[in-house]
Amino acid sequence: MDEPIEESLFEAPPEGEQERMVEAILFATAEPISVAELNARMPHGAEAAVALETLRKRYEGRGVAVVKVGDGWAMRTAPDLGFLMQKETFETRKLSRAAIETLAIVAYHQPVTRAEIEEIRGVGVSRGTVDQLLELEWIRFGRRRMTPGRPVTFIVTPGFLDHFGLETARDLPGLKELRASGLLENRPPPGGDVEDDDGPTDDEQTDMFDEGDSDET
Amino acid sequence: MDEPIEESLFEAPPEGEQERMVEAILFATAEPISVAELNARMPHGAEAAVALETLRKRYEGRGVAVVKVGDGWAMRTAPDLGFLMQKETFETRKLSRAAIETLAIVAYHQPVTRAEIEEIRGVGVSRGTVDQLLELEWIRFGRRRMTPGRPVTFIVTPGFLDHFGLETARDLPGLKELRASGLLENRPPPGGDVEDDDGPTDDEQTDMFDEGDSDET
Amino acid sequence: MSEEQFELSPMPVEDRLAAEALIVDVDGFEGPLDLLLVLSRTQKVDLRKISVLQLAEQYLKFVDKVKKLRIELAADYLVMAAWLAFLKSRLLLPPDPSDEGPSGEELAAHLAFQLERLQAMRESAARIMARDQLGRDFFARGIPEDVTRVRRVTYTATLLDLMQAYARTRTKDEFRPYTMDRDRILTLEQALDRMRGLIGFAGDWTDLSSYLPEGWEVDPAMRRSATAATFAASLELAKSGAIELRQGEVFSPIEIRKKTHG
Repeated sequence: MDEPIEESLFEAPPEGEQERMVEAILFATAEPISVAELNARMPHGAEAAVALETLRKRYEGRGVAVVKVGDGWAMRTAPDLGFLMQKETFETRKLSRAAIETLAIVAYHQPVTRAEIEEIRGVGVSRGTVDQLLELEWIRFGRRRMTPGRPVTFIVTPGFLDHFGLETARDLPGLKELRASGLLENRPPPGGDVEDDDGPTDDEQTDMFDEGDSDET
Repeated sequence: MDEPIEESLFEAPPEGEQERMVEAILFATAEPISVAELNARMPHGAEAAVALETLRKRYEGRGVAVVKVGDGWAMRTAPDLGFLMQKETFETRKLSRAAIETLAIVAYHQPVTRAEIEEIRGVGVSRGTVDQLLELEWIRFGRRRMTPGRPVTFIVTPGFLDHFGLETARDLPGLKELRASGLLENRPPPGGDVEDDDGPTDDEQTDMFDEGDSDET
Repeated sequence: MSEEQFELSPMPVEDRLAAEALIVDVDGFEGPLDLLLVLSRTQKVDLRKISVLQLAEQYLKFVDKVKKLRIELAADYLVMAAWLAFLKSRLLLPPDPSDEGPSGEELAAHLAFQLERLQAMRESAARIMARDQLGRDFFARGIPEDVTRVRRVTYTATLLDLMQAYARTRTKDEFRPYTMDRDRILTLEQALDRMRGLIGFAGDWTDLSSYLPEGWEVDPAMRRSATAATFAASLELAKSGAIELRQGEVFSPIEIRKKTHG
């Protein structure tokens, strides 16, 4: 068992073999798997990124596809064949309207504090709503905001991206338009309110959004 | 979602589509699935057996294979890539106190029997401890002692000398030096002491080392 | 009862029914902002062109109506009503130059922004939920294979470990009480004596902490004393040229080795 690994210290396996290896690993794993992890599992000298690209092309138009999820890669059935899979479908718990809206706000405004979510929705966010999203592993705690009280922030997870077939959070539907129209800005109410303090500036927010992606490496 | 099924009442999907369907089903199903079941899931008029055969051929030589499992069909990682399904982690640990003491006694008293080691340590030596040192290839079996029961003896190996940067076991500081260095408190044990009996004198010890050395040649 | 409202914005029958349903449904609203958003739809204009003044009036009428029907309104609805009444007066009265607060227009613009933002988030939420979903429209591997974890452990020990272990076994009987009897302070002289003897075997860089005497490593007070004395002794020895000292960076382990001559 050690041999292939030791041999490889001298020579990487041929490209065709590398592609087979990536194929086998992706097939065997339900969770998205990063290029770094692929490289770690493959013999020394292998370049998973190259093999992945060939593999992705090979599966184009097939019944399963190689998809990118955040920083990871996974194989998923083609969405147009979902109707064959009724047996596999398991009813996801119905999310409340509050939960769905909260999820969207986290996705588009991340990293976002609870106070900011409440400000956008105009109502309090119940503990249960946040818990449900945390439990689904669609949102998680991000960094604390460096403002008085150091409130925690929420960001979406790779699991969220995986579930909704998004490569990165930048691919959220309508994100660009929303940004362009200024609706993702944290605009403090006129007259200098307390909320000034716990809202990030636009720059910070944009940075964090982008960083959120690289965070997942 | 229902459309393809209804359409199919009139016409079976093209072969390429059928193959995609079988591929997606085999990929996503948790258990091997029979041809009959495949047919039942696929649109009316589809022939899973044919699609299955094309698919099996397509995957020949790839990283995954379409295989028959009992009465059903499933996709599995190619057998030669099983080694990829392992994740190696490396850890460095300090030897346990029991192991290092046992090792030290073997080094200083070789060739030494297990009973002798236990006598010197004053406690039993577990099988695991000895096995660990054997596995590390720091000790090995020496000659059997020509005493009743013909017990096996242990001696240190060249690997041991190498690890500890010693040319021979004789380079180990003797008891006198240990005493002088303060590692061995220079205090005569209170009267008529056991240790004098079971431990060799410095001279004896040197003899034993010679024996040990010639053993290894 | 709501003729005024009809004058303001003549409502078709279905809208009127909707407005009545609002009252019945008052608990179903997710707060005043949600209610405002629903009311704003009756204006049939782009949210960006909404008349906040008109909206404020709609809201205040709604609240009045609900009060007449003796339906208890949650406090935040009443707070919003008070605020909108204030906003309305600001919007209607000519600006007072001595007033420092934000203008009515600014406040109205912010409210419009809030409504537009909430609406945008609702639409976005709907768009997210309308996407193909894992486990519903597309699927992951049904039979994931386990990855076996192979743990490779390397054991290490130094020559000093070995010697100390041997010394421990050879001196077991007298050793323990010996340290116990001792004062819990290790003197510089004791440490120096000990180091002088040991240093002969320290050809390689060795962590200074491994020179602590047996039995002094666990108890924090004893360990402190022994560490200080051993460190001081190693400085002495370095000064006399017997050993070399090094430390990779601040707070990293201090290592010593015998100084080789020539």
